[in-house]
Amino acid sequence: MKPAAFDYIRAKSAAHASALLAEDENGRIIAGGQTLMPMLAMRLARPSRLIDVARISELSYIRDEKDKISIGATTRQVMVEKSTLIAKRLPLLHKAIEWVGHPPTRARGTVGGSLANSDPAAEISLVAATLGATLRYVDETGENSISTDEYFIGPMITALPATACLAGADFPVWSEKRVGTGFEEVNARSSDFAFVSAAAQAALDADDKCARIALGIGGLGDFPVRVDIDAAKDQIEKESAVREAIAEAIADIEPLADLHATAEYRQRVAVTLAYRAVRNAVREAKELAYAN
Amino acid sequence: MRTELKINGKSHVVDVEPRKSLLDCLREDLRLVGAHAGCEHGVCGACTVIVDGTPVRSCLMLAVQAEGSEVVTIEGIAPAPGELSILQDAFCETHGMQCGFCTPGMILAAHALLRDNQEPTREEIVEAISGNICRCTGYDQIIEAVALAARRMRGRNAPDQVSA
Amino acid sequence: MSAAPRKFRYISSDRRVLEDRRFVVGKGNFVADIVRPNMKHVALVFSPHPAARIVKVDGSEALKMPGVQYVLAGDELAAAIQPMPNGMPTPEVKRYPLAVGQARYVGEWIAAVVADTRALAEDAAEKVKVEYEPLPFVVDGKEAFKKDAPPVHPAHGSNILLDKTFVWGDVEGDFAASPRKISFSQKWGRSSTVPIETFGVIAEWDAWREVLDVWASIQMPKYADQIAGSMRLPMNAVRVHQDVDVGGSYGVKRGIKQTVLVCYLAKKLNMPVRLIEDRLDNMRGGDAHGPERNFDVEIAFDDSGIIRSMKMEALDNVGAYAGRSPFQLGKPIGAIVGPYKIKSVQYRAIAVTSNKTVQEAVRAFGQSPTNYTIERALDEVAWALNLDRLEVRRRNFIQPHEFPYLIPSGTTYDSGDYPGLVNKVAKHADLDAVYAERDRLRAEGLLAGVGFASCLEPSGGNSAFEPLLNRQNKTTTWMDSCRIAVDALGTITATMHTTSAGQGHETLVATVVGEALEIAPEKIRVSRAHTLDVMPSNSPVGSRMAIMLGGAAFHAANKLKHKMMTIAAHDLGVSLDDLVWNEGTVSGKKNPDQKLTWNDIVLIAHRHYYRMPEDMEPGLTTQHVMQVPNGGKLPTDDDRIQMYPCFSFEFHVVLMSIDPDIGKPEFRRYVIGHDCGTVINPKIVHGMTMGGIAHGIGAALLEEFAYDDQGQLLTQSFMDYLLPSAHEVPKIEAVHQVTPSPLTVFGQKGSGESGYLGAPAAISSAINDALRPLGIKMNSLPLKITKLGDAIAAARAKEAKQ
Amino acid sequence: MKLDIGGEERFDANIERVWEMVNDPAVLQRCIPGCKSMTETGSDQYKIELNLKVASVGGTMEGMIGLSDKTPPSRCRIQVEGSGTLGTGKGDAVFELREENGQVVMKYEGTGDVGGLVAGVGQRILKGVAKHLVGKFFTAFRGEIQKAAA
Repeated sequence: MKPAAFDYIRAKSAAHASALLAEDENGRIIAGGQTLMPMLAMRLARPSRLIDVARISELSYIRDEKDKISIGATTRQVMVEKSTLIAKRLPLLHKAIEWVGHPPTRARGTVGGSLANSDPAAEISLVAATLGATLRYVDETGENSISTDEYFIGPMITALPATACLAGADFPVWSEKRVGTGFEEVNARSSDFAFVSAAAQAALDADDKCARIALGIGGLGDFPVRVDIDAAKDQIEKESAVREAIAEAIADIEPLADLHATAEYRQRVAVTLAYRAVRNAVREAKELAYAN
Repeated sequence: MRTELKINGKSHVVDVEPRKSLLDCLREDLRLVGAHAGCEHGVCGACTVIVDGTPVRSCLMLAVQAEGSEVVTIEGIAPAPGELSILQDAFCETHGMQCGFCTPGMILAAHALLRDNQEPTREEIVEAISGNICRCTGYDQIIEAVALAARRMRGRNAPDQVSA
Repeated sequence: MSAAPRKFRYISSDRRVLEDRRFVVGKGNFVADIVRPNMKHVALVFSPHPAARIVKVDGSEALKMPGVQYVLAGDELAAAIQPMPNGMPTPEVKRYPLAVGQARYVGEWIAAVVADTRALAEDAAEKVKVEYEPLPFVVDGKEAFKKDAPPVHPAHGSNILLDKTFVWGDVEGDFAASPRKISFSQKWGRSSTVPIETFGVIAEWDAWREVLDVWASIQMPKYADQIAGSMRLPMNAVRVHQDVDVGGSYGVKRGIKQTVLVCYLAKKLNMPVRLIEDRLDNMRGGDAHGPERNFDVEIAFDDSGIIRSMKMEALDNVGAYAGRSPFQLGKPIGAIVGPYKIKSVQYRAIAVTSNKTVQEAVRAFGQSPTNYTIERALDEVAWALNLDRLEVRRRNFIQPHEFPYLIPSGTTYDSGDYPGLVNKVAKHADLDAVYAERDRLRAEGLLAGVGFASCLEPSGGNSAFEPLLNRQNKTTTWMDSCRIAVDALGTITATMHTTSAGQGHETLVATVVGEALEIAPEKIRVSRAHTLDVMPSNSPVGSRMAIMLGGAAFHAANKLKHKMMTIAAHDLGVSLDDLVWNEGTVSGKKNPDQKLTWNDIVLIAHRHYYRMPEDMEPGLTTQHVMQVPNGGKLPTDDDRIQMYPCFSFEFHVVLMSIDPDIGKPEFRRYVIGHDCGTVINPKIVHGMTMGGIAHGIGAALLEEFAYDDQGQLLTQSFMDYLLPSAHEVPKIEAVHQVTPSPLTVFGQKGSGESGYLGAPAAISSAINDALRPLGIKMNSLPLKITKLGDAIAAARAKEAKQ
Repeated sequence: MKLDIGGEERFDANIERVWEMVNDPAVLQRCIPGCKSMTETGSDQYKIELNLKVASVGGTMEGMIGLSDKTPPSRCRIQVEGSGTLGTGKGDAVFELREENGQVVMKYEGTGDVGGLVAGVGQRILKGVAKHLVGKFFTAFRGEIQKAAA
């Protein structure tokens, strides 16, 4: 399990990385390498050149920008895990991050790397899709952005242009006062790819009415999806209503199937996990009122 | 590719192919063979080393990527030839191993935990070593070793508690 | 038969394990750590087809690449070596390290490329062109058994390697006389021990000395013999270095095909050649899968739950070649009734080839699947009668006063107190509280169940299953050895004659020798000799080292002690009987002033020959070759045999819960009772027990070499073959009991396997208890989450309809 | 590993034109994802070289593609077989063309069979990737039709 030979170059900036990609269509960006390195070792991936962006320090940051949290592409997952800013302002990502690999892979793995590799079951992608994050990238035309609604297009396949280097992700922060989150995942071992996962964020108004609900499901289809259950918004504490809305919303998704989880399993458990994520998010939002 | 590596506090210059993992570089070019190849795809943790203070998989890192980082391997843990660190000694005390193949990675993972957390709970120990697969022990005596080392390290920092 | 435990000086005391110091600093001597000058590296070309005729192997492109030394295909190799030994009388099932003429499973090695580095060898392996002509294949064991199944080895004529029915006792009579009968089927899935270190081997040929040096990550009886045989070399031209530390084995590190391949290349190229399997090589083509066994069982019992007779059919899908696997159906014969007084047994053992990876010996050598089935039978009887499952076990247990106990298949169990240990476990666990907790979990809306499993660990392994399953094989000798030398300065070196894979053999030998000589074990050096300096050994298989190596060390130490006392008696001019030994000093019983110290005797033996008894050899070296206690006999004509000598006992109680919407099982409580006779080193025994359970948890819930219908192995990496991490193994509470064996020097028995023997059975029992309210039963391992989740969902849907 | 492939595509073109294009090796070469070369070895038999790349995953493959059971302009069978660094692959599909509301409907149905490396380490996403590749083929094919129409 030794990779096929490749050249190696360190990019000085995202623009530099993009220019290097433009030079060679078989170039490939490496950041933390926690997804790419196994693929290199198995020779599933065989780039001609690796363009290392891990050291681009201006891409490593977590910034509070009022209505959004900006996270640089080369920010290590462990920094997100330990960030008090994330814990406070982006609790859904805070909850999800401990499900990403295990401590040693989070030490090297980056937020951008996870988004760029776009595994169907990746937790960071799921949170990005759920909250409708905007991904910023640099390509030949300069700085651009793309919403997660358009970004994910297949298993490990994204709409990112061939010469693009991901620069960061902006996760919207909700302005409502009472916002709760829920994150649920099933896997065989806690560090494995999720069979299915669900992330929910709910905002309640002063009367405990659901003002806003965001729900995302990962591992079910080829990529994580945001699921619209607004139909159940007024009955957010009614299990049957929420389950029904979820089931309807995911009816068109063709579930993945593999030896670890059948399509039926994924479809069925997606509803349960999504419901639980919503329930937990609502519960958490409710508790906030009392705490205030 | 000429690469300068800082391993266990010492600088080394190696000439490696870009495709060479840090693991293979440590083992083949520097003859530091305490990090072991178990799966070479990032699951088993036998290749764990500490890079810039954090345990990482040396099979999931290229040697050329390690330039400029501080790398600590199991060979850098014992205080002197024939002497063991408190943690290493605790592994011996509880027999936190059998075949010894996962042991260096396990000790480095625990080493990093104890540096940040002197009073880890069982759950925290489990989480810290959960990326290191041991096929022999069922983990019980490993967890016991880490807990014992934590107790002893706390004791060392507060000598009045162990004067008895 | 429970003699009071003896008092020991070092045995059973909580001492450190001598090997550990080198491992905690990363100074083990693993095979991949060894570098030989000018060493070359092997990469492998593997078959992507489950069955295909190999039309052509073209290595010309690969050979042109810089750094590439050689490309070897099966035909050349087969012409130069002997086929690898085949334990069964099936001469047409020939096996070579590389496929010859036909590929028989996905992952089978077709060609080997030798290059200056492993990376270059892999580059070149991609350039080896193999032309295949796909052939019909079969992957399922029951399908392979059918008459019209595509034969894996056409020359053999069928896929059947073994199909033998044993009848011990009046099975039909007992069935006829029993008021109740039940039958069930279940399957043990294909998993293995999967050590974290893959198999590796280095070979180097010295053409001038005519010595083939081999360093390998090996745990195998008769390894050097097999190398010599395949390589057509005299055995004294093969030097296997046994001081290589083995990074886990639990049975599978047999590596003979890997070794013969590398030996051939080293000799052919006259260069040191090494093959370290990478994880993909290991999983698909390392030939180290474990049993995959279908069981069909009938049980005859009475209204009180007493089991009178059992019919068991076990069909093992052994993969593409014979390997050691058919014999894994043989060892269970030595404990075919478990710890229960079942009077008669019919056992049909079937081994079939299929287009899957070859099996190797796996921890407990086939006993674990069988125990899973025996314990299921006990649960079924209890459920059929609506009796408590523990009570049914108690009613069927062999009682302490009944030892030595002869079971129908001809093995006598040495000693045991099964009810005693079960009572201790029940008390420790507080069974009422365990059931109350189960009911509380159920009230919470979870599925919850309590599981029980007994298991016997036959230990002290010998090869009795070989002559039983293959009458042409008359091997009954299965010795192990130890040599002890006291040097001229009085320090002690004991030599063992096999490798070690984490079982603490050096500690074992030092402890036993220390005990016998009354000298601290830490002062004794233990060395692992290479095979040109070796005494006979059959390696650490079959939970045998405490019994066999421990026994050999004890006897060698006693011979040493006897020699030293004889020297002292002669020198002091007194009778041997008048002397006592005290920590190496020999003194008069009546007159303590009359004495010789250890160093005095060493001086006499090494330098002062004139003070030695006449005709005594100078120096202080003794040795002992030990035969398996009560082993050494051929099977009787009616297929009865003493399989292994000693029987450890373990009892598991597990409480598990399952979230019915998710299907993921979780441990709530895990208690075991363990009795392996006298414990030599408690730390080692504890570790083996816990590790065995963890391994059993893997087999029960997570691990499977899964194939699809097309014969593709879907779990070639650790991303899909799931080993338990620290998260998946619960805290396990252990209760100990010591029932010494009358057959061994300290009363010790084996301890490497019982955790693995009991855990899968107990987990299955707990899960089936949890699922009972839904009216479903799970009949196969591993019990993966999706399998449980989908079954629960189907049962609930059915319930909702009614 | 078995993969089922199937679906329906609609094109704004006449059926003869679509038929012609499906049978044109030059068009196929441009549409088959990663196809580097396609050399005729016999009647409706071609040797193909692929340089497959899906996101990070990539590898080279060599194989054969053959068209058979032709019923112009409505039915054709395509068989593909190859092997390379990623493993082995085999595909067997039948497509049927019909006209409907002024469009050409192409219905295709077949099975694929993947072996070796990718089956052993990538089974989880294989189906999705296959689907994606089929999608890429039709995107390119649609482009060809538009180009021809223009």
